[in-house]
Amino acid sequence: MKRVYVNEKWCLGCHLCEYYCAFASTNETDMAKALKDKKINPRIRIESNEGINFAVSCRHCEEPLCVKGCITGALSKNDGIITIDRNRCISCYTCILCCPYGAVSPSEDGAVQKCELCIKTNVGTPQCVKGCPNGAIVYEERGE
Amino acid sequence: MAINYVYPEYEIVRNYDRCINCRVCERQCANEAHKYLSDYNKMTSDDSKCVNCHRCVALCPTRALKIVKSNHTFRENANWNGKSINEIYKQAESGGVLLSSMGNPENYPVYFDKILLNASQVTNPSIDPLREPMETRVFLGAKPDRIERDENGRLKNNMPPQLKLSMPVMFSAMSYGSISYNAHESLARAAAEMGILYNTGEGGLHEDFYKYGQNTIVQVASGRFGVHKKYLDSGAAIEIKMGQGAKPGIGGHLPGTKVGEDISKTRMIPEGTDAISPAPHHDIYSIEDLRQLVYSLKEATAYKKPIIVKIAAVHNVAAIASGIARSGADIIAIDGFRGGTGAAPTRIRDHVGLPIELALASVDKRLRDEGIRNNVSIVVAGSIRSSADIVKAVALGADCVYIGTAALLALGCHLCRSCQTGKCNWGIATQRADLVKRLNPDIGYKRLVNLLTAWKHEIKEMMGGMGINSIESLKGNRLMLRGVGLNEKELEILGIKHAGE
Amino acid sequence: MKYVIIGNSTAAIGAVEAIRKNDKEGKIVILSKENHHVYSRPLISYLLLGKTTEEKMKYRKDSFYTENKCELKLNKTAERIDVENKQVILDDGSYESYDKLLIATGSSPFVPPIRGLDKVKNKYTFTTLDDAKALESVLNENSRVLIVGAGLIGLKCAEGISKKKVKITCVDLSSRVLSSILDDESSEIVKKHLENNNISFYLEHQITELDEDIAVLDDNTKIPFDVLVLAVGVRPNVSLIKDIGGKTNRGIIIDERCRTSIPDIYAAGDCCESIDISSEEAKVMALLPNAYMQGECAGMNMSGVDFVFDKAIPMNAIGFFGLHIITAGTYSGDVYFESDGKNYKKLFYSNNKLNGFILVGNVEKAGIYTSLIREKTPLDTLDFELICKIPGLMAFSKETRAEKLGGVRK
Amino acid sequence: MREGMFRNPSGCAISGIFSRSGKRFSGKCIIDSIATMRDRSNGLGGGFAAYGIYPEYKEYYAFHIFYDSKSAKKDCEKFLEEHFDIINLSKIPTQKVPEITDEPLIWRYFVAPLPTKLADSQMDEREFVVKCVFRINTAIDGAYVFSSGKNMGVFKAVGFPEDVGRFYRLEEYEGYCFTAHGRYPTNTPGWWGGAHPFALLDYSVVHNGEISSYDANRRAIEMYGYKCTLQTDTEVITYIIDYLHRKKGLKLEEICLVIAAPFWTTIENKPEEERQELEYLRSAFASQLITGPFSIIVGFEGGMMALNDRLKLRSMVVAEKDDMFYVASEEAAIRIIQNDLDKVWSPKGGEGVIVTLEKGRI
Repeated sequence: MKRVYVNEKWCLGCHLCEYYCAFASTNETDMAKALKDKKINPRIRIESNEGINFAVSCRHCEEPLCVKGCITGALSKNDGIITIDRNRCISCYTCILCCPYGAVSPSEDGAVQKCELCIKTNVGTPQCVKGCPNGAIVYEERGE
Repeated sequence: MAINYVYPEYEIVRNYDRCINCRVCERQCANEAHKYLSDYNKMTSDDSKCVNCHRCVALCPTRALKIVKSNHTFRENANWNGKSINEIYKQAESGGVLLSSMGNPENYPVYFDKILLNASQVTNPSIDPLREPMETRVFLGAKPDRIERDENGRLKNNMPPQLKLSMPVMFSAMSYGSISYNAHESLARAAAEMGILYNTGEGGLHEDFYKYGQNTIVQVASGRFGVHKKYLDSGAAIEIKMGQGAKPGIGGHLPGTKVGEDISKTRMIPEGTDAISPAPHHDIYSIEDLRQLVYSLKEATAYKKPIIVKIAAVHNVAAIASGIARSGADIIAIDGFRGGTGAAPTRIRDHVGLPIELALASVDKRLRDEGIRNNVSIVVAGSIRSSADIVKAVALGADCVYIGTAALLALGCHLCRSCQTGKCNWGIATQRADLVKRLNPDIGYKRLVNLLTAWKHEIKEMMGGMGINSIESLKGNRLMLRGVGLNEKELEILGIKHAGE
Repeated sequence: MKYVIIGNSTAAIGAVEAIRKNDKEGKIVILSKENHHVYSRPLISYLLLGKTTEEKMKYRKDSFYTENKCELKLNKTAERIDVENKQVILDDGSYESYDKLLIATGSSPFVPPIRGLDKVKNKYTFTTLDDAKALESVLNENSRVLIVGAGLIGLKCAEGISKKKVKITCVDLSSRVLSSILDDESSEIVKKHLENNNISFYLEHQITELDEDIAVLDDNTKIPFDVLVLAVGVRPNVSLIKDIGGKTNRGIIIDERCRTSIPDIYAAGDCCESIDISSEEAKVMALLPNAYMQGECAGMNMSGVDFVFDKAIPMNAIGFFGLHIITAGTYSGDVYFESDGKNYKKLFYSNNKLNGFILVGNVEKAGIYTSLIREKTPLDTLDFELICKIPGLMAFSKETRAEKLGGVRK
Repeated sequence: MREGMFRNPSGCAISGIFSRSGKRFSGKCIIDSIATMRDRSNGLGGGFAAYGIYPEYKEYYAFHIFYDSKSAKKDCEKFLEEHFDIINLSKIPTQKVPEITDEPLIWRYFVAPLPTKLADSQMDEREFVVKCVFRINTAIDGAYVFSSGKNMGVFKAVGFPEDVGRFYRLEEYEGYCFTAHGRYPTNTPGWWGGAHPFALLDYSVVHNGEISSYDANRRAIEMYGYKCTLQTDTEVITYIIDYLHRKKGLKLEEICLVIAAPFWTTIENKPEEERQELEYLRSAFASQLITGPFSIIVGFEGGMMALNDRLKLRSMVVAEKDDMFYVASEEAAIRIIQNDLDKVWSPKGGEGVIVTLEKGRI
């Protein structure tokens, strides 16, 4: 299935993916309106260190430990995409304890958040990919 | 601290209603023109550091930025314009030669823009490239002066070595050093995909790119950087660089700061040392010396590769070309005074040389008058900006064109003309690893392929309009051209009629 | 093929989902002594707290049993197993025959023998939905609640009922709260935080005698109360296996395929004990993620697919009044430590491996540490100094990252 | 305005008749043939080339010359005497035809180069003759050699071709091959020299079309000593054929592959040896490729060739009856003189059809 792949060779550490991610989740149409004076809390995160940069977001694992560990059943995997039912999540953070990529993070509103490939947003396709100026994040079929 | 006489040329205009402090402008500006003030939670800019390369403008996700020319002026003076005054301030400050990059930006006539193309009406049909074959393939190289037959009367293949191109365009010489590894990879891969050639320039050839040899022209310049047997063998053709349109009569200078490990290996010079190409080849002080170099290179490569001699368009270019056509060279490359460069003394760039249109017309005519046009192919360079320029150049008599600046633009260059600083924000004219990676060859080569594909379509459309279905029939076909607003002399040199004639 | 599962909680669900991956047709019967659709036990405290509802507590949606073709039998307690005839005998005398049997009976709260306990009218345990409901029903404003046990269950209960403006006192024999998962300093941070939320503690004390509404401690302190909650721990329900001579210890002993010592009988979840790979010791690890993964493992093997689960480690993600705690593994070996009084981080490592960690406060990316333990990642293959400070993929090698993020096969 | 002072695009009719056996026949039928295509001409030019018509002088070059004036005739004959041995000279017999006006002086000379002059020139005989023809046509004002081959002649004028034929009394000539041209120029030239066929030595060309490669071809061919004084396609095509055939030694079949070369896509699918040969011809003689519409009939000593441009943008039909071979812009122009044909077909673009005398030459 189509997945998001990251190639750090081309990551410039510009953090645009984070802003496009945050923008997408607001479902606004204008980024300035959506993010002006806001501290963003994106589902994709850049790790930077001594000239190396790369973005990390949910890998949508074959054997998702977060889903198996979830105590409420809020996390589930459908059609290869791991999504969270925010209204069932009670922020116990068992998923944060389990995720080997650190791709699940707390959010303001009492539920955890993670990359859901933008399927719940108005745009519907991964915006971090669209926002990457250098092809460091791609969304493609590689035939597992 | 001394007074700074030079006022910033550009102003960075930020729309604070749209700025979301994402700081991408700050992170992407190698000149550090942008800064985040954490205690004010606000971005700020320093106009004096801006070179107007548009990197920040292009990446700003909310379109909050624009760069405008400062309207700060000196008192009106038709003679002493702001540019002249500022240059004097700079030199009075530095005591140094003014340096600039890319091609001559001054307001000299652009003859391509004063030439119009013909199209068929009634008496013969225009040809629709979507329905009929339309051929743009060209072969570069000397043509045989006589045919030979074997005992059964079959034609012998006595054709001298040729370059086969899918369209009359090649990427002109840009050295690894003056441009980045990723820029070179983009050019090489695009050339391979399009069935054309790119040119190593004088910086040698990185081992990773030997595999593109069939699409590579290896250059031999006065510095002889990176020239060795394997290098000569690896290319499809060899170019002797005698001159460059942007700086006729001047050598090259790659500052040591750009000579990192890879470059030093490729150029075969110590890391960190300046790479200086002498103004002349010190083994070529005359035409017969050139002939010797041509033939020694042919000997070295078993007469299997065409030899290109590249010269800058200067006043007696026709005579020089005619000499070269008799020197054993297979191809002559002529570089007009608008040709680009990684760095040149401003005065040379802006005041020396000839427009390529005139140089081409006079060379083509001279070689025909002397009956030696078939000894060589002619490649022209020095600001080919569009497919129309190509069609006009071919109709004036060129076999092919070199594009440099146009290719760099496709890769993202914004002609800020600051290559000499080595801080190219687009990852092209730089060797700083963090900047080089900004040019992803997967993206870069595709953009080049797109550009050439588009141009090829346009060339076919224009040819079809003229009722020509093969590029050979366009070459030197000056009846397809008419001048507008040109005087008798210019028309005579271009060998074309005025519009309406 | 007929599968019988005794128990209707996490392990059972893991087993069903695994079985249905391999066997779409086989009959599955689930026996539950409770009377509920499968729910998440850890949520009972959140229910009292009002953070969830009975509806939302359902661990799987209502259609789960029908979609997975399971026959759910509620209010049925398994009395014993007839190994010869491969039958489970139920308390109503009926029986359920099986080809493959899964014991997922979980655990039961341990009720300590305290003098005078029988005099106490309002006494409760806190592990099931019914417990929670019963407890809630007797609570009213300014009722005084005495909780015996300052472990996970006791404190979760305390948080759960805190909303009801009740007065909560907590007694524990241990000198620390959450003694099973925290060390002294971290435990102190948590205790302070709980006290700031009006929970008072009597640590290093035990109740010597109880009366109807008063508890006497070993130092003769008298604590009056209206409601008593017993949360001193749980015991795995092992009897079904023990009675038929199956190997048990504190819990049912299973191998890495979740097989008991008796053919065609498997066990999973809180009722069994398995190897903690962070200490190489057999332990009862009554944790929901382990329960699910053991159930899954059992289900795979029951439905004929060889499957191994050998990555069990103790681990906990828990929070009280907004303070988050994540811990995993065993606390032995050299120590990396950092704390700013509010956030607390301690890593334990030896022999080139991470053994365990304690995080209080900032718990972001804790899973990266967990994976180091679970995968026994050799620490010399990564930038350990960096990963101690900042959990992240940066500390791994370029190649590993290319594999993890870039989908590059090794 | 004279031909040569401007480009003059034309539509045209062409026709050709050839007897493989060499049996000579009257010029009447070629007049009948071209006359049927009257509406493809507009009365501003017509002409014929006839082969095998001077058997008694077949060893001598037959110069047909237009003179504007007596003085031009004097200068030209002076030049001829200096370079040639003139065996015979006479006015070309004509008859008054009302449609044909403003006739110049039209003279015919049978000549052989003076051995001494030829030796001094260090050229082969034919090259010497060509150079002399160019000299006359460019240097002697008012004199124009419009036919210069052996045992052949060109007859042309301003007017409809059938009138031109009657004017020259063509029915009185007998030859083994005739070609004809009726012209439809978009301008109005008053000069007879501009009419077609265009000829050099025994090569004559009649052409229908307007080639888009003209200036590319012209500037290329002028490198080799040719002067395109008329600026007509026919002129440049004739020079190209002369250059490739006489100077470069290409066979006529090969010449077709150069001037109407197959497309690269076609070439790529040929067997290796053929592919190489085709690629060689195309790249070695790239500037001789002719694009744009044309159909031509090339006459030469002992043969005739018909060829269409590579896209066949002009009509052309060929036919056979016994030893006779016919070419014309329209089938009707063949049927009018021979309705009972063995074979009629329309050659593909770039497919040259070449016929020669069975005996090679007369």
